[in-house]
Amino acid sequence: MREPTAKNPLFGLMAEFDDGERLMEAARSARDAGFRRMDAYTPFPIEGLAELVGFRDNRLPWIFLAGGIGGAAIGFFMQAGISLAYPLDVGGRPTVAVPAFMLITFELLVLGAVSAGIFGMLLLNHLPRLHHPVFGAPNFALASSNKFFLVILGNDQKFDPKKTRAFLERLKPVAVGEIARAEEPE
Amino acid sequence: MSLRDGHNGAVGARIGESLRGKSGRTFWRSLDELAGTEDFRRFLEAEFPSIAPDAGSVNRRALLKIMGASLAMAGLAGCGGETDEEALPYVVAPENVIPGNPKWYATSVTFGGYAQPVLGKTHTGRPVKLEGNPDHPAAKGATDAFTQAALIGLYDPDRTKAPLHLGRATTWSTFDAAIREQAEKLDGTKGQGLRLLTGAVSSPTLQRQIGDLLRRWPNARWHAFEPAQETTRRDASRQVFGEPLDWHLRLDKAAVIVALDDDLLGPGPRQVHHGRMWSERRQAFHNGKAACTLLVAEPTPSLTGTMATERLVVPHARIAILLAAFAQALGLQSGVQAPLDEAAKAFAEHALERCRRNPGAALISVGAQHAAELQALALLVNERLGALGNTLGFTDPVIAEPPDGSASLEALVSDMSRGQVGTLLILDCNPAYTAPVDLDFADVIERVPLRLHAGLHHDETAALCHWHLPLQHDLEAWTDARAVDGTVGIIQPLVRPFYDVRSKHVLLENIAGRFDATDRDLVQATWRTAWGQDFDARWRDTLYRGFIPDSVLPEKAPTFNTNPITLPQPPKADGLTVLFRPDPTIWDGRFANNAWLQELPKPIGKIVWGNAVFIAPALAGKLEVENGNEVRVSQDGAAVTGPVWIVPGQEPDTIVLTLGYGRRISGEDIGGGLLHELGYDATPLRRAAGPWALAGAEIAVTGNHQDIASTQYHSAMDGYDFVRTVSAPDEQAAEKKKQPSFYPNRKWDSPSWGMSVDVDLCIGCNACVVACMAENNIPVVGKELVAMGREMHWLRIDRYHEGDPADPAMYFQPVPCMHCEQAPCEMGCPVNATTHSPDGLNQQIYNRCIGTRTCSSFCPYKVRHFNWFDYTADDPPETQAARNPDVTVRQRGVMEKCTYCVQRIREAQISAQKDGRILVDGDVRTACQQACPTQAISFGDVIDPESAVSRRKASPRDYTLLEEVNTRPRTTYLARITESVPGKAKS
Amino acid sequence: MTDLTAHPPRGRRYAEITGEITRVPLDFPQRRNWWILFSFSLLLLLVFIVSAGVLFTFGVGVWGNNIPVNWGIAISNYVFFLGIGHAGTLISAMLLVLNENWRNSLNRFAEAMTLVAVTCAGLYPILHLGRPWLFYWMALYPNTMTIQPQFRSPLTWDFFAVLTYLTVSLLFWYIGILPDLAASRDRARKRRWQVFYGLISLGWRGSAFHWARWRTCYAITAVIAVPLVVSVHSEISLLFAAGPIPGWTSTVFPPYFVLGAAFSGFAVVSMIAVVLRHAFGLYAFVTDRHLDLLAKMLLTTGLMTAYGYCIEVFDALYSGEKQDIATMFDRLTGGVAWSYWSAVICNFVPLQLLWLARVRRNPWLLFLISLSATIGMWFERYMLLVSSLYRDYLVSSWDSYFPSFWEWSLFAGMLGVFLTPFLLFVRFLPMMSAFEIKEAVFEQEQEGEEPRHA
Amino acid sequence: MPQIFTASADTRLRATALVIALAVVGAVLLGGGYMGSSYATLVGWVRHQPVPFSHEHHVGALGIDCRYCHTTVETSASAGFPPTHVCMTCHSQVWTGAPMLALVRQSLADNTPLRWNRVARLPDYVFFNHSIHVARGVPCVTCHGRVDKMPLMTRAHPFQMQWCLDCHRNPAPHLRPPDEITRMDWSAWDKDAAHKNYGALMVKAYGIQPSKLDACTVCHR
Repeated sequence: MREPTAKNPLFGLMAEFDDGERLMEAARSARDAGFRRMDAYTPFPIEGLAELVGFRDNRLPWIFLAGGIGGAAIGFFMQAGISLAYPLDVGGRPTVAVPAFMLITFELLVLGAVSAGIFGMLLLNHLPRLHHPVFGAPNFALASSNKFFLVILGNDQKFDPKKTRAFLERLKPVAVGEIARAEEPE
Repeated sequence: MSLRDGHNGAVGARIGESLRGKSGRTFWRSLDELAGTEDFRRFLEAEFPSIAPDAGSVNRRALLKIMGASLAMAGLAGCGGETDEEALPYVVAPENVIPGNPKWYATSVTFGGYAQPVLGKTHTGRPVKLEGNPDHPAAKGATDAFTQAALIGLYDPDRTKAPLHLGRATTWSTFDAAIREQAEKLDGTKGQGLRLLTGAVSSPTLQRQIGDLLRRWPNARWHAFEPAQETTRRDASRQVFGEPLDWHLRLDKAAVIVALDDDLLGPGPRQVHHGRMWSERRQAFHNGKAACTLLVAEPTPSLTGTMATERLVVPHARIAILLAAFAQALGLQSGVQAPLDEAAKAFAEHALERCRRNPGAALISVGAQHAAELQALALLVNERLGALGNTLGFTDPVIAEPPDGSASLEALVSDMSRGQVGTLLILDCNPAYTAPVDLDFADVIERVPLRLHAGLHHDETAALCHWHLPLQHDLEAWTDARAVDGTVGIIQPLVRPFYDVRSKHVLLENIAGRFDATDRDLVQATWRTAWGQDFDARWRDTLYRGFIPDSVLPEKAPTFNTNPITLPQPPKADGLTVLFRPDPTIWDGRFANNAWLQELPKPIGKIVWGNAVFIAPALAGKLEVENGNEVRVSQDGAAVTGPVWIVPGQEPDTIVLTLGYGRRISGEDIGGGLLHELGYDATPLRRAAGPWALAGAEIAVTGNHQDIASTQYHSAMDGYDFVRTVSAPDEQAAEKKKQPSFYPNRKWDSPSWGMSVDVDLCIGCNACVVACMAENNIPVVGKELVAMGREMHWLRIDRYHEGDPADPAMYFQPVPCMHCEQAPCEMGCPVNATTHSPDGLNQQIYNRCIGTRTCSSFCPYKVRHFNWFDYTADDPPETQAARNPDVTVRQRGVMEKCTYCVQRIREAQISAQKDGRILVDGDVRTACQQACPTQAISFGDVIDPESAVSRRKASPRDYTLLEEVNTRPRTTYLARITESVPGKAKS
Repeated sequence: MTDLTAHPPRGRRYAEITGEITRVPLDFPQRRNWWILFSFSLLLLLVFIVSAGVLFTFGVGVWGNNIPVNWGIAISNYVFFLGIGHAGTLISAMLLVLNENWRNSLNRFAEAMTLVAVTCAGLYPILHLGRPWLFYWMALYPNTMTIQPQFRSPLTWDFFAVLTYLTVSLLFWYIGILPDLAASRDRARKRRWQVFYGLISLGWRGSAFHWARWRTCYAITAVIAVPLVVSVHSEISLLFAAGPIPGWTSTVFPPYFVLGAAFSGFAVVSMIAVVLRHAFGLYAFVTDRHLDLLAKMLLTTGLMTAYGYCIEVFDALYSGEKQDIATMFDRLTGGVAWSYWSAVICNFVPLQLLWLARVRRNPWLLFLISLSATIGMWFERYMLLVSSLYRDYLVSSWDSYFPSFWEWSLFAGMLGVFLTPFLLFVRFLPMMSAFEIKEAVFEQEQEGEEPRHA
Repeated sequence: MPQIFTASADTRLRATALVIALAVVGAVLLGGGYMGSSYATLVGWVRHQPVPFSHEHHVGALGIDCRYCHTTVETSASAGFPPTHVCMTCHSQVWTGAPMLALVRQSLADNTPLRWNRVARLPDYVFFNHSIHVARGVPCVTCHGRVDKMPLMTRAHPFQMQWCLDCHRNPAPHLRPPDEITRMDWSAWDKDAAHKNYGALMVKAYGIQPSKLDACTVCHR
């Protein structure tokens, strides 16, 4: 999902809730109202919320798989290749001792999968991102503690500062506020 | 301090080749000219700064390193990487010295007066290894441990480097002045009061000089004292034949040998000769060509007893009774009547029955430490058995007989005590320490106005003398000596002295007031008279061979005077009997400062760096003591205190003490004060009458504990089959079947190396162990580390006993690296530091090793050794100079082990390729194989079915150590042959 | 204080949970005691540095090792620490996969403990090398010798296993702590703390998109981590089992080692849990119920380990190999039997108390039992290593082994290496997973209501 | 609530990360590069010598055979350094007074060896044998380079295991007729089509088995 850039007048409108279910309902009705570009901020993962705000991405498991396969391949062929490059007789064992090589192959499989997956996750999430418009929003500090936020982004087709605000207020949030647009790095 | 230093040895190549490759002429000439030329001396000084008395300022290690570099000798700096180095070429290259290529010289070293023939290998003037001389009739290429270790004796940093007068360093010129006027005085009195005390003398030149001296000064007198000598046999032959004769036991001709407390194969000057003869007989027996039985009756286990077909444990005193029984059975009277117990009777019967079955091929010998009467009776018994001329021969004494015969030292002592001795020159012997206590040598010598001591070390006797005059080591001297069989060996220097020392021949001349002659002149003089005109040719030939061919003393067929022998009545066996033995590795103490021998495990007990009070398990049980508990052995007042070591197979009422330890040497002298910390001194219990046995002794536990360092704490075989036994040479020791394996079956192409060790021939003499140390730069680690289990010997000789500890079966088993084809160690190493070579070697690459020690953990044979500390960096330059340049000196933190002397293999291959030969069997001989007196070790190409090793491995006695581990070792063993002895239970 | 996790009172504010947990690093309650403990661990660290210095200067010879016992405490401790290091990932990953919510109060510090333990373990093999400055030869790198590591060697396997395990545990722990770092950032008042947490939380802002990916990632990693844990200690066991030495070369070693590892790991986790909850009054999160569950885990793994002991004996007897049987009997009666029986007693005797619910819920009894189990497992590692080496095949090469002062001092120092980073973690990072606890609360609340339809 | 970080913080963070990454990569490349560089291999580095001896002059210009000075190259593991005496065989006739040779004359006069600084040397744990290489026809130039073009002696090749192994694993291209072993310029010989298979043939003739030539104990003992 593409977030509003500095060109958009507003980053978006933010509605604050103090309960997870409320947020879910709000997200659902926003979705029904035809909003497509929105985001929600919660202190902990909430089942199904992401899909409501338009999360469609399932690349991550594949990244894990790729990492795993890559790691395993590197692991095995590294061992085989090196043993063949300077074939030394080690205790009469075969030069390419497949059973013996499996252990390191497995280790590198795990290493490849996990590091690929985790760094992939951070990348897809555009992290690290120290500065973000929402950080400027009032009460957002509580987003990690006990507040739940729904944001309708400024680059949504249906976005209109007044109408959208009205819409949000209809969802009985604790408060609704504007999020200033992202500032240019000076 | 020399004893703690790692002493490192040197490599040898194929001897026959290297000798025959060159003409005798270039041989000695090159060295001669080298030795003579002044620039060679300087060159040496550049190499051995230690030769210059004022060399303290020079950085010895640096210089030595430079030398190493300039002469392209790798290995001095261990595993260090590339460092900037200088190269110092010669100024004028000495003839025939090729840097990087060794030169070989045939010579000898002396031991107990006898010549031990060797080929000395030198690298650019540094002797680096001694090997047996294959052409010598007595040794036939073998050596013993003492001979192998003589090399490091040469480089001993504790040798006296310059004359001492009243304990202060002085110069030879002052000595010359003093002795000159002394000589004039003596001329006046025809040598009144001059006494010469030597060790055993076989040197024709020395005998000639002594003769001259006594002719010139009739009132002078010569005495000789050698702590362990066969004087009793000489006295016996004087008694029986009317003339002193040497006995020569022909073990190769004996189908039956009955050794009554006689360690024929044990340590001593005769070990190599005897071992070689016995093994020839034994190998004939293996091939079904001859009988070879060895029956031994002894109070304490000896090497001979270990190899015995049948062994009887009998107290010292009853040897006489046993012999008397033999005599009686052969119709000889001995005046001794005493009943034999069951075992003894059985033994005597077997023995006699066997002797009778082999007329003319039987031999009975009684240990030389037993009284002359027993020896005499033994002569008669042998005569009855038809041994004389067959298995027992006689010649005139090889060791010159001093005027007072066996009582020579006693005579000197009594004269000294009566103040009849004015000048005493002690030549290369140490009576102040080795003489029996009741002679009070140390006290009476004080009554001699002028006392001179000449020797290699400032020892107990030197400390009592006004003058201490440093002697040359045999390897840097011109002299001569006879081997045990009488063959004369000319001893030529491998290197000229690098300390300020003199030859004993020159010294004897000096005593007579002559100062011009060199040692070489003196030796040549002897032979010039002997050989007349063809001197030059024969001299050259002799130097080339190292000995004078056919110079054995003529065989004698003496006639018996038939007066009957009456044995002394054996003492009532009350209390315990103490037996004294020379130490098996440092002898009477003369090798005390030889670190290789100090760290060499005693064949029985495997203890190092000290001696112990050896007692039987039964006695230990009675005293409730364990190894290391301190006991006090005493007899009327005199006492010896030492730690106990329990010896299975020893007679319960027998205590064995060994000589050579508990030295009374101060810190400034040899050993830097370490020597007197080691072991106890047995002398207080030794009496001039019967110096080898003491009856009626008591033993008491002190309650203290002393640490004994041993390399093997458990010797009970516990029902395992490490040493396998068969009852006949052609009996199968292990069923031959291909063992299954997960791993690919590899094809080996020739050459592919392997070893076969015959435990039926190994007499546990340790020669191989020292040879290995010398060859492979194996460091010495000292008593503490050995006690921790950190000894470095690549080749160890395991000793096992089996069955009843009171009278067990005993075995020796040399254990080098097995070079397993499916080696666990190789699989364990994470960095490829140990892998398998295409020719079947288990390679250990020191510079790749990072010291995980996994290889050693996985090694079922535990033949790998680890450099826990840096053992080599702080060696004094002398010991560094003794190192083998062809073997890497290992750094701290790396694993090392037997390599099958890979440096010899590669050297052989390279020279074979250079002269376009193919490698033939015998081209490569490992150091251990080369040294072995009994040919127990065979090495070669296991693919070639005709090679000696393949033929051995084809024997039905061939078996694999720890076959069940399935590591496919290349080192295999031939089983011990034990004839089932009636009435003796084998476990 | 009541249990926040099991039966949260309805409407309980998540804020309190976050507050309770982030309070600890932000305004640290135990400053004095922490400093005392920390300076003590710094002292141990100094001991470590000195011992290592002596070791590197003079060589491994300063230890008591010899031939045949050329491995000693160093390697047995390597196994010991690695064993401890297994609990964290095991608890965290396995219980996550099993969806056991009670893990949430434990996994964070358990994983932290894992990290430091594995670091200690990883140091030992390097320290014990004869030429430690060449340790990098165990790794793969282009060099002018054209020689590389030997991949059939258990040591090389270990090298890769430990490296992988350390990396994976670290990443797993880090993404786990990320949201709570963000929480700390948001609650921090002082600028420097805001920056500190701001940086290490990578700007996490709890977007639904982030959570979605985060969940997938965390779950998959957990699933992979479980077999990893098993594989790692199996490979450690091969360091012994792959060799031909009697008492080592046995197929039960891998499972035997893994179970032992889990056992010792749970023991250490229980100890830490008891101490932390007492020190910071976290009774609300580490409740008696948690102790009870931990104790049950301890009991289970302990009994499995005991089974391993029995199988070991049986294995030796069943093999019929003279040498194996001899080694087995020597373990029970021989020179190092003391270590065998200490292991048996410390491991299994106090453990039986855990059959009683009262004992399981008594923190300090649990602490003592865990302590004894930890010590017992140390003895076991020592016994397994030494008893096989000091008497192997050839009677002639038998010898004995006495650890030297420098081995013990290095061990003491290693505890410093263990404590110091762990104390820093306790001081500066949220030691429990606040957001997962909140998630659990939320889910339980949801279950309380009838499902809605869109 | 106010932002903790300014908008540019991310840029800076990424920049830092990038720099660190580059630094790591750079360090690796640098390390690898160093081992290959002449700093590590000492290739082409002139070392100070007591007497500025010019191989270019003696070998190139005067055409003195290598073995005239390095006498033991065919018989011994080490090629050997010429004794001062050898230098003086000529220089007692020519350049007798040259100040450049003062040290040489002095060396002979007071019998002290010249101290050359070694250019071509191997670590102590490498056992290289000149004689067998020469006997098999590996010419001097293969390892020592065109000494006839070296006014002052420098190392021509990196004496690293890799480099030794290259030849041990494939000796054929390096073999030449042993009787011309000291020849410096082989380009003409190589051009000759008749010599195309020389190496391969000699490998057969000598029975050289490259598969066995890279066994560890061939060089390390």
